[in-house]
Amino acid sequence: MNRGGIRRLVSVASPVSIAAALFIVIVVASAIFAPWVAPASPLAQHIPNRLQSPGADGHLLGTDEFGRDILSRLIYGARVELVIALGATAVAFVLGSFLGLIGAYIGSWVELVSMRLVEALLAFPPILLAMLVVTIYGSGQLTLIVVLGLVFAPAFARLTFAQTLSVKSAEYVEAARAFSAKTPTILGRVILPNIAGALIAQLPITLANTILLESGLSYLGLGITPPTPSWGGMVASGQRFMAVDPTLLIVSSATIVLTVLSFGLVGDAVRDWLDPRERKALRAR
Amino acid sequence: SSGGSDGDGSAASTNQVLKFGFSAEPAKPTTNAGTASTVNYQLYGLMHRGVMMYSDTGKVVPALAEKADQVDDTTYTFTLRSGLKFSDGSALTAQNVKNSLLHYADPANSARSYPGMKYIKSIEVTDDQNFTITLSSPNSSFLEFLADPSAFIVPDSELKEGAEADIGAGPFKLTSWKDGVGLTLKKSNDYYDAKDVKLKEIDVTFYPDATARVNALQSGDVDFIDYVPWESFDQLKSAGLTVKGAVSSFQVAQFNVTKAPFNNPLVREAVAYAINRDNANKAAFFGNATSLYGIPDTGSTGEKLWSHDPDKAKELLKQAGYTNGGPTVHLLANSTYTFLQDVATSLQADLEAVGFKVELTSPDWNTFTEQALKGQYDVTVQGEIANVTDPSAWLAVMVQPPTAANKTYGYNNDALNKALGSALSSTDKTAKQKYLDEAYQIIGTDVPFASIDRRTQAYAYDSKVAGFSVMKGFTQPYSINNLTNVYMADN
Amino acid sequence: MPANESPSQSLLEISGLRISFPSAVGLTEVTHGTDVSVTVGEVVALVGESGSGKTVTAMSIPRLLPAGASMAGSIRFDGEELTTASDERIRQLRGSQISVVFQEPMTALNPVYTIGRQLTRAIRLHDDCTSAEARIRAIELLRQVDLPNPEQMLARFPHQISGGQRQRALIAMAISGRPRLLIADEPTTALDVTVQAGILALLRQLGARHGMAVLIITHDMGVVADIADRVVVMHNGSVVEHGTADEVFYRPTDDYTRSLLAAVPSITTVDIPVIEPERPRAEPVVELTDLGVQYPGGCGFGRPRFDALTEVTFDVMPGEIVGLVGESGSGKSTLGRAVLGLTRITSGSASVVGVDVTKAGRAELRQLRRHTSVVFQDPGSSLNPRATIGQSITDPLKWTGIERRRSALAARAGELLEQVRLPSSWADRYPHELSGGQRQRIGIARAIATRPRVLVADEPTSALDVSVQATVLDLLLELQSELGFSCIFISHDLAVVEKIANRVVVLQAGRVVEVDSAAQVLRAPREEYTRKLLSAVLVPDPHAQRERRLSLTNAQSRPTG
Amino acid sequence: MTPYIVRRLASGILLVWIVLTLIFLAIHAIPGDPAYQLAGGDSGVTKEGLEHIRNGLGLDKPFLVQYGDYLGGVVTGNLGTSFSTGQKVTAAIGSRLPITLELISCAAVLSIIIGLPFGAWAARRRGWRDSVLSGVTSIALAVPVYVFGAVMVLLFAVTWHVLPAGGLPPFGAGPGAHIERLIMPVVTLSLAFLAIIARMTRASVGETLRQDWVRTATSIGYRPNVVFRDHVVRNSLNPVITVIGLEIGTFLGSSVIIERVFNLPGLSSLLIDGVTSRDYPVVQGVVIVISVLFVVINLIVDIVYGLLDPRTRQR
Ligand SMILES: Nc1ncnc2c1ncn2[C@@H]1O[C@H](COP(=O)(O)OP(=O)(O)OP(=O)(O)O)[C@@H](O)[C@H]1O
Ligand SMILES: Nc1ncnc2c1ncn2[C@@H]1O[C@H](COP(=O)(O)OP(=O)(O)OP(=O)(O)O)[C@@H](O)[C@H]1O
Ligand SMILES: [Mg+2]
Ligand SMILES: [Mg+2]
Repeated sequence: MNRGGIRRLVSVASPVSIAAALFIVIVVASAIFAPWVAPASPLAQHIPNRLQSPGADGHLLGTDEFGRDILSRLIYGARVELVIALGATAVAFVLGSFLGLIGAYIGSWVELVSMRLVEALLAFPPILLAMLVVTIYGSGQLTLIVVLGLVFAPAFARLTFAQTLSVKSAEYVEAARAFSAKTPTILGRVILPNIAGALIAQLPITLANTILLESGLSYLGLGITPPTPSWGGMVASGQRFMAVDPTLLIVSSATIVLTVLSFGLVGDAVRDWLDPRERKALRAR
Repeated sequence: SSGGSDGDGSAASTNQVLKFGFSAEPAKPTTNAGTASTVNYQLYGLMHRGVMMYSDTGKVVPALAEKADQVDDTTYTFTLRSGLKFSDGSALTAQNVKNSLLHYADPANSARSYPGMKYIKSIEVTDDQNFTITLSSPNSSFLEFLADPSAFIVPDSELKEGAEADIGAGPFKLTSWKDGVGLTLKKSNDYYDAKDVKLKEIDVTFYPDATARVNALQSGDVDFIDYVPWESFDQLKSAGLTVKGAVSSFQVAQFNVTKAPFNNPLVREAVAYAINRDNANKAAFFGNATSLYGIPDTGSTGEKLWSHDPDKAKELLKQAGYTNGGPTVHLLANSTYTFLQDVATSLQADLEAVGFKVELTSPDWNTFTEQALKGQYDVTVQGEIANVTDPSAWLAVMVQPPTAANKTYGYNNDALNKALGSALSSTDKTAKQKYLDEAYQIIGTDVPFASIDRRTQAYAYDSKVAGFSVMKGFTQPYSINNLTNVYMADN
Repeated sequence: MPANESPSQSLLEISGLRISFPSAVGLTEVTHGTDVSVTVGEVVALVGESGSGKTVTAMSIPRLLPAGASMAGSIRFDGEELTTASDERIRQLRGSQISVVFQEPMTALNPVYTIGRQLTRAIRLHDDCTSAEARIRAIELLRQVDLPNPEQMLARFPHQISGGQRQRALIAMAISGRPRLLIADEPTTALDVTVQAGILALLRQLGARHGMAVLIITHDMGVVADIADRVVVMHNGSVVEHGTADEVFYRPTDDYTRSLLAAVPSITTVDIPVIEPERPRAEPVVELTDLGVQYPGGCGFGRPRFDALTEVTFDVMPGEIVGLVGESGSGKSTLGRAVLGLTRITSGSASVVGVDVTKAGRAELRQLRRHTSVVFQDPGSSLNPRATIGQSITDPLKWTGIERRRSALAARAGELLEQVRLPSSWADRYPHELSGGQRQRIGIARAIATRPRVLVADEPTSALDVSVQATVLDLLLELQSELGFSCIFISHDLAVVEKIANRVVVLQAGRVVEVDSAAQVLRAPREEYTRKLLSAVLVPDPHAQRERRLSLTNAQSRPTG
Repeated sequence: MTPYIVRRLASGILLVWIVLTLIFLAIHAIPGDPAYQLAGGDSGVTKEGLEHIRNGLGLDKPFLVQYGDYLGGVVTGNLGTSFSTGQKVTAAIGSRLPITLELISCAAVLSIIIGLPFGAWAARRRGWRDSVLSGVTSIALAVPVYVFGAVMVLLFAVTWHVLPAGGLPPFGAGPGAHIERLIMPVVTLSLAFLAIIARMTRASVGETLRQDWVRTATSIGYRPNVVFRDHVVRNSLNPVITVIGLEIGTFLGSSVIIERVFNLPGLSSLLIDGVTSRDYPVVQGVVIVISVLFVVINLIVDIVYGLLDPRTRQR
């Protein structure tokens, strides 16, 4: 939408958000190149020296209850986690904001259908929906992406719905209609950019929620099937014996926090950059 | 952590109330559908009594009965204590005993004690105190079945469909039950041994979550908890609390013998040798278990069937025809019981170490059970507990039809069945042992299941609690019977 | 403050004011050391080219410049230096001492509160009174600014009233604190001449009674001639001339001023032979019959519905420009929107380029809109804040499928900007970086981009200084003769209408009171109402205005649409 | 207005029915036979026993008949009886709903009264405050509730003995004890929600701040705080309300875990246990109750929109 957008984005980004972006890049990269980056196999058990504290013989972040190298598991876990979290968030965002947009903009029966659909989804507590689906289809990555996507789509739908309602009557939207813009164009190019703020704010939240729900499922024993590493799963098992050895818990939680934080910061930066006035103000600094 | 009553003679406190954290909410006690959960056992032990019971040392002793004699292989005579009463004050007569036991013997009621009671052919009541039980075939452990806490005696009113069995002849009576929260037991003065029961009241709170349970004990919300999670043993001990337990249930790998590869005994044997039991022990039980290379509580002959010997395992696989790389197998675990899943995870590593390729799935307990029942696995990990001590009785249940989720799928070995059968029915000790050893031999090579380890099941309590002791082996779950000896010491 | 103060005493002294904004190329200065002074009770008109820095100059006084703007120079109010004063001090001055009427009324009101709440709150902020008293005062104020049935207006939300009505609501709010200096930025752009005259009278009156000084920004030389004691002319961010109204009008020294005065269209000076209505015998492109539009009354729930248009009947021939005049709130915008199917038509029928708008579905409407085009009344709110003006101008081309190639679009954008006298380099500025008039020109550029067959222009030149206005009007006429499109031209500036329209429709309270050839209506009006409109037209001649004042002021008491 | 509400309620009922049907299908679809465990699980299930129990539970009837019966029951306010406890489902829910409601509503209130100002504060004076917000909220968002819960218990209950580890005595039996035990669960539960509200507020206030009417309000001379409160925050609430409305679901999710960690017998744990033990009536019952709750909440939320933003009322 903006020429030289990225360059501008960087030009206005604060050091913090750049750092955040870097972190994300690192995580993603290590996820992609896990086999080369990871110091050990994430599955290789060495039970005799389980629960090593960080640094102990070559295990930078220590070992878990099966004596597996935590760092390696984090790196491979990133694969699982990012695919699930990003995938689900994407599904939720696309599906949700679509329903919300058309629901609010077209109104009438479309609103009725889309919004009832959303509410029907909402009426299922996420954890329940997840449990049911996982119990039926097992907790494969794809299953999780779809189900978590479904679980979190309503958030975007309702949000978009509310926002769209208040801008749809704006004169510039009318203008677009008056100049024979197709409804998709109006929704996508006119309304969406103007309500992006709230949606972008919702993104990292959803991202966090997906990771948490995945973790919650692991806690209830329905997460990614072991021994495959997933951050959520690691937190869950770390919590079990936190009193004995908190390393696993701390390390894995910290990873999730940092990731969410980074996505949040980058999200904020993008939002500010999407807003012309902000961008000016930023330049002024 | 070992059993045996601790004899600290500190002075008894004035308020004899024990705050007990149960590891789950028991099902409402009924005489139908005998739920097998430990917490139910604990509740039965406190509320109810049977003809026989396990003493604090784990021996089978008369309970409601004061005398029990075996006349011949299939005939037993009993004399009840005089003036027995149910906790509602009504009298307990031989007739009640007959009705209750026959009720359990009816398969339609699917009582927990059915496997034993089904041997009952008839019961004649001589008078209010005396009665005779005749068995359809000899069963050397019949008295043990009578001692099973679920074989409790109740008023006839409670033998009806859906009736709650909340009136019993036990040391305590149920006074309140808040669903999901807890229940209260008060000392029953109609209990035959009431004078020796010191606790006035037991306040039970349900703590389904292990961590919550442990925390409750540590923070002083409760005095006593059951089913201590293994990762917390040391933590609790170092916090100055008593952790007391005994090895009881044991974990086994069981197979689907109706299809390759495990229809081949050699491959099963390979597994038995591949398992690194010490690892499983560490990983799943934080070392609070003992590695098991055979059949528990069977002395040298039965307990040393296999060893950890990867090379031999590989060798066996070769013999079975897997010359380059072992077969690919589906290892079914369950996610509800973390320790079983952990055992499976460690097992997976062991199998892969000797050349198997393993796909592990781990659905929740119900799904697991269903799949296990249908034999939708190659190998799986289960926890086993016997409700009698006699191997010829409980081994039979484990290795013979009908199929159950905790039995090797489709296994049926006539030679083995015969050996166990004769052992069960033979009253002569040496003969019995001969048949048993024969059975062990068969198991050693035919491997209907591969034992892994035997977990310590522990209780933990604070310094206020005195006089508690734990039963050993398979009787460990009955240890709560011993709360009759417990008293609150004040300090 | 006492009214009998020596009028020579200076109230506001702006000197050497430089205002600059951040831009892609560092800071760009938009005013270059402007000096403006206002004395107590005096009315100073700030006139000049659109984009010359009038608004920013004015806004710098109560420290209301947009974020990022920086300023240098000195602003003395009543002897007190404002540039260095504390925020708290400025806050105290705002509303009670210095208050503002913003250029664009559309967005200036909080959409979630009723007019009533916003007004009464403002009142109670400055003089402590019960809410009941405040309400009475509010009604009084609304009446003063000529709003029809004020009680009802109090209950309306901003989006439920017309542009002119909002503007008056804002004026009411601005004067509610009895300020000593009123900064009025194009306060009458959306007002028809009669109402305008009323507002001006009001301002003058407040000046006389409470010694309120007014710094009025306007492009309407008639207004200047009518109200201003002194005039300051700005051009390209600098003051090029200042003096008393008479000096500036009769003895202008600066070339720009002269060109400005020369460009003023004046209804009296117009002289074209009355071509009698021999109209082209073609199918009418727009055909309205008994058109009626109802708005859901009040807050939607159960309130009486409001008839914005009733039984409107007239048609527009190909190549015809129909001027639509009528007082504020008479339904002009509503009519325009109805024609484009932007407002639900509740009765009657409207057929545009052969499509029956009342029956048309989404698809048909889209088809229709390929041939229609519109300039919205409010330049600000009708531009997508997240799109560069370049995109805003060329998007219609994309949407109608006329042009899709990026390069071509960029080129076209440049062209169009030039055509409306804006630097083509501004294509990737955003709307908020423009002045009111500049935005309005973007609206016009967008409207003509698609070469429509029917153009609805709602007050398209209301914010343009006369010289730019002249350019724009010429541009329209030029294109019109080139493309031969038909146009519904909504304006309250009869002079402009006379200049551009072939026929004129006069609306009053949602009804058509007169339809005829422009010449006919404007020279020999039949309707009393039309006559009044004409008589209220301001002439850019201070002397003439002073004479007409008396006769006009008493004509104001009549309640309007 | 009223017809609007009526319409909404109607569609609400429709919604509940849809949800009910979905859950009925889903719960029956998941593998695992409720009768098996009741028949005694692995230890000695007999065919007869199984048969007996299945027809006791009416599981032997054809699926549609079961559905019909259930629907009939629901209409007459009878949610059936729990398979595992034999307790009336309505009773079970009745005894647990209050706890969950109390937990959630307390948490909601807490997170709103902290989250809103927090977000607004960060949005108003950007800079380092923004970073603080991002940091704090990210932690609150990214750390699972059960970790927070566990850590809290470890500190306050186990180590320092200042608060009890869990449980919740009825309010009647001493408000003190009741509130005391509510503290940790509520705080834990509200953390994530608080973070969400704060972030939403931050985002939407940031947008509103630059609207023209804010300038108008300023020009009238309101104190900055007043301008901020009445013309910025007030206009920013819309998305915040939305998330508040819809996060309730996620709430029920996390309260499951809260209830485990703090051993509170709430609705969520009833639901989850219901699923794990295949206690169909319980699961269905709870879900119905929840969906009804939802209909109400959403109705309220939508009405609040109308009140907050008249432009959304043109429907
Ligand atoms: N959405 C609405 N709801 C209710 N009434 C409305 C709405 N929009 C406009 N009105 C009323 O309809 C009448 C006509 O409005 P319209 O905008 O057409 O007037 P106008 O002729 O354009 O006035 P102006 O010259 O001031 O723009 C006004 O009285 C206004 O109060
Ligand atoms: N926020 C902004 N960022 C950058 N440039 C701006 C901004 N606001 C105004 N300008 C520029 O400053 C100049 C003066 O603007 P101003 O609004 O004072 O013009 P004006 O005299 O009021 O014109 P008009 O009569 O059209 O309102 C214009 O060229 C405009 O492009
Ligand atoms: Mg201006
Ligand atoms: Mg208008």
